[in-house]
Amino acid sequence: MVELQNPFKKITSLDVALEQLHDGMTIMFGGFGGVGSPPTLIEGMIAKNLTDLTLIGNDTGFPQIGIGKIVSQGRVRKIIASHIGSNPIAGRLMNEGRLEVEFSPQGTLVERIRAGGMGLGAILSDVGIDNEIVSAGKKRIELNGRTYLVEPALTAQVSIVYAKKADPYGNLIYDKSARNTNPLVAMAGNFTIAEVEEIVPLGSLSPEEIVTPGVFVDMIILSSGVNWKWAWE
Amino acid sequence: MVELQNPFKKITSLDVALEQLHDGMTIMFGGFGGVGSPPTLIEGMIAKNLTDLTLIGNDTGFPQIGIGKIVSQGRVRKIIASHIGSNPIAGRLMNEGRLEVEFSPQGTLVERIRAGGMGLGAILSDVGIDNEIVSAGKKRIELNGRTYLVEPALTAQVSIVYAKKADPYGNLIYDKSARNTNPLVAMAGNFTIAEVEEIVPLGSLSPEEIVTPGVFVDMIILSSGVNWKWAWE
Amino acid sequence: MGLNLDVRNKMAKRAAEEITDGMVVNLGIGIPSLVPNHLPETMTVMFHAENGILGMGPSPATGKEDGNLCNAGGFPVTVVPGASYFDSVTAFGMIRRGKIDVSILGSLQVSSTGDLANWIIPGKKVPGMGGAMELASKANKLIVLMNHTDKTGRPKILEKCTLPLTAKKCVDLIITELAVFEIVNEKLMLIQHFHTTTVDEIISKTACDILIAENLKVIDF
Amino acid sequence: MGLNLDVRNKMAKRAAEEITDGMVVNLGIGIPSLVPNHLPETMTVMFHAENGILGMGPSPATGKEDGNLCNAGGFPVTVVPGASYFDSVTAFGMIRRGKIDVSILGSLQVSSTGDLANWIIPGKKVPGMGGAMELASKANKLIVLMNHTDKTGRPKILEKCTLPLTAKKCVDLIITELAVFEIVNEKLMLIQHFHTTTVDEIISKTACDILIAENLKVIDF
Repeated sequence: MVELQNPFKKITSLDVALEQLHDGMTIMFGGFGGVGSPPTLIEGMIAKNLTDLTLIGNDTGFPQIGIGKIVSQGRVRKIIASHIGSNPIAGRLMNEGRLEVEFSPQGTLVERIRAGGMGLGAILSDVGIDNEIVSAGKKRIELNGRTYLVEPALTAQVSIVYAKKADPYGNLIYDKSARNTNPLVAMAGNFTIAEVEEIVPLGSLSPEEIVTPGVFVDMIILSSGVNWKWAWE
Repeated sequence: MVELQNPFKKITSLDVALEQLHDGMTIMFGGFGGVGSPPTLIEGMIAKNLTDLTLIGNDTGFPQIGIGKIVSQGRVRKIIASHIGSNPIAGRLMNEGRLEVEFSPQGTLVERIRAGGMGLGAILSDVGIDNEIVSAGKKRIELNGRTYLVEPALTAQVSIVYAKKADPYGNLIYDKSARNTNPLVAMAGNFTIAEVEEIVPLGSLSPEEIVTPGVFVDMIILSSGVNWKWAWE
Repeated sequence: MGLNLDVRNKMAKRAAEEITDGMVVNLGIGIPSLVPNHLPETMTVMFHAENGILGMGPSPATGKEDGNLCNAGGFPVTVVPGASYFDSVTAFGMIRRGKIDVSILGSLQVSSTGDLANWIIPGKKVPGMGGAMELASKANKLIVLMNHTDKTGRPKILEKCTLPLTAKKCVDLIITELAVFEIVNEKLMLIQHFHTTTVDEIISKTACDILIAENLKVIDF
Repeated sequence: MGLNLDVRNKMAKRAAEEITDGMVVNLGIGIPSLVPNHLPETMTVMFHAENGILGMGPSPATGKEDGNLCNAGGFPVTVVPGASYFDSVTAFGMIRRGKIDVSILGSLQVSSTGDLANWIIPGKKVPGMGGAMELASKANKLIVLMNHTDKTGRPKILEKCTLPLTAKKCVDLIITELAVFEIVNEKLMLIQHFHTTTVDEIISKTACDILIAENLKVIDF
């Protein structure tokens, strides 16, 4: 095995990465229905017994898939997501008052995450403006004769993402539809940990193909691979 | 020469593309200091004698480079841009009252263009909030104890962009720093014309490498190549 | 009261007639996912997924699935020539910008004015809206494919939805196992029905006034 | 009253001392563009360009220029291993999100409290702000590299800027052909000066109060 150079000191072990995560934190995760969620970090978070978390991400996965594994164990105080339908345990915890769920329309949610990553304060959208749950507590603005909701940017103390390849600077490329929310989540973390299938030498990714520039990535760990069975299997 | 299939009827000639452009229109253009601006469409617009245009783009290029060629000829009534410093003719026309210039900070301008392309109403940014020119006429919003400007989305009747390759669906890839504002401008046009260096068969671009999905592109023409001398030449 | 596959396929077949060459189409889970089976093979349609795919192809053969290539429902797909992958924010940009020609969704209820209620049953099922609000309010044509009545036989097409709305005045066409309705200018019009039912049955199972098209057609498949 | 290359290079050399291994740095046009020449070759610095490059390398050899690989000033560049291309919106996201460790800009005026005025001379020069407002207000450290006085000999460091501001209280360090000032808590402090000048000369050419550092150093290159 070729020893990888680590000039930016971003490549590290799961254990060192987990030192960044603590009880009560706000953590943003990449993935869509579990696809593209970082399995090794999720397993590590469970092993570390993290609790009282606030999570931000597209959905609650399935009970034994993706972030669902953490949600199902009651380790989450609150989640901001667009749906929880594929994880009945999340629905039960919510109905029992043990899990607070803030619903955001999917496209609005990812724009809010992106806005956080891009250093903006909010975006204006008219999606869900007639909906009392979506619009609750949100400011409204008239602009050119139309009314919009002010949808505040979202950031997190730590973001965890899953990618196909990283170089030592943290430049990331993704695999097919496992890209989904990962590039947005990667930007929105105040500290971002990327779990990747492969770490390649600096210069071996083309500058054209890089999806997430490494400046948004603080730490890189190698993935042990997906350790759950997909719903369709 | 292999005859290219044209199943989406997007591939056409310069002449047909120019039928989309008329006096008095609002046209958005890709490029940054002329790099990545579509030379053949610009030449065609001049040959067509278009006038009274409203332009939206990063800058006014140089007098004989990029969109600057059109601006220098007094064909533009108004431009929304972040700077005009590299084109002294634009500055003179402005000081003479013959060219209205709306300045937007560069990062705000591209976010406004992107917001238009993404169907959002506006973005909230605090950049330039202390600046009377940037903040003039814009709403302010308090959010989480900070004040932001409401920066309205920008769209255009037609967008013109420059890319390295297109397939017949209009999927685009760009070349190095000639990418710049093009992917954003491509999305923000109500009708988008892509001038490209090469048209390749459907399926020959990897789904991973596509920067602008073809759904944002309405028309594709082959470029005759850059026909100006760069400032550094 | 699930519908059998034959009936569901007939609904999907009818929905497929709304799709023409070159369209960009988003399909919800359930019956809408059957629609592609009823399109001519020569037709070029770009299927869109909210997670970040444009240009989905048929399901892969068993054993050929790729866990990193799934649609928004989490099921394995393939891609066609001309497909692209992008992040979810771009996928929703396409929806908000009006690039989706046809969106075909399931629903819990639809009102006669085209209101859609398909995201929550208060106190019971709380799936969340996912991408339904964007699709409902921004797709150029919104088609609802659903059972005519709910499990207990109650009409799902109503004067006014009783469940929380996903979006107002957004539905253009309703296709059930009984009939096809167009909603134009906030008026519900019966335009076609399957040969297995009658106008009287449709009226009795619909909880609002219905206009009947002059050229009412019977679907013979 | 342009400065000769030797003087400009000394200013750039001093600015280079502010850069450490692994930093992300944005350089403006003019004197700031000379800074990379003064960094050790072994140092890994990622140079950022607003048009959409992270990881710019040295200028290409004559004849090796690529019209599609230019910095934000329009001049040909190269890239280093680990570089990436992206659109301008992402380039500014990096700036707004605080990912730029050091930004080095020229300026027309700087106030003693760190206000920057470098984008417009009303009625005369109207270049526009370009990306200067983002860089000025969001870079973690903002260094101004400029002539100490303007063409007519008037001070460019003032109690209060007379030209329209680019951003308020944003400048951290000023380097001129005479001296280096730190601005901390809205106070201007002379911390170093070149060996070619004196404190008296600096005071006479600066139009505001100056604190003098206890350990004031003389730059001996």
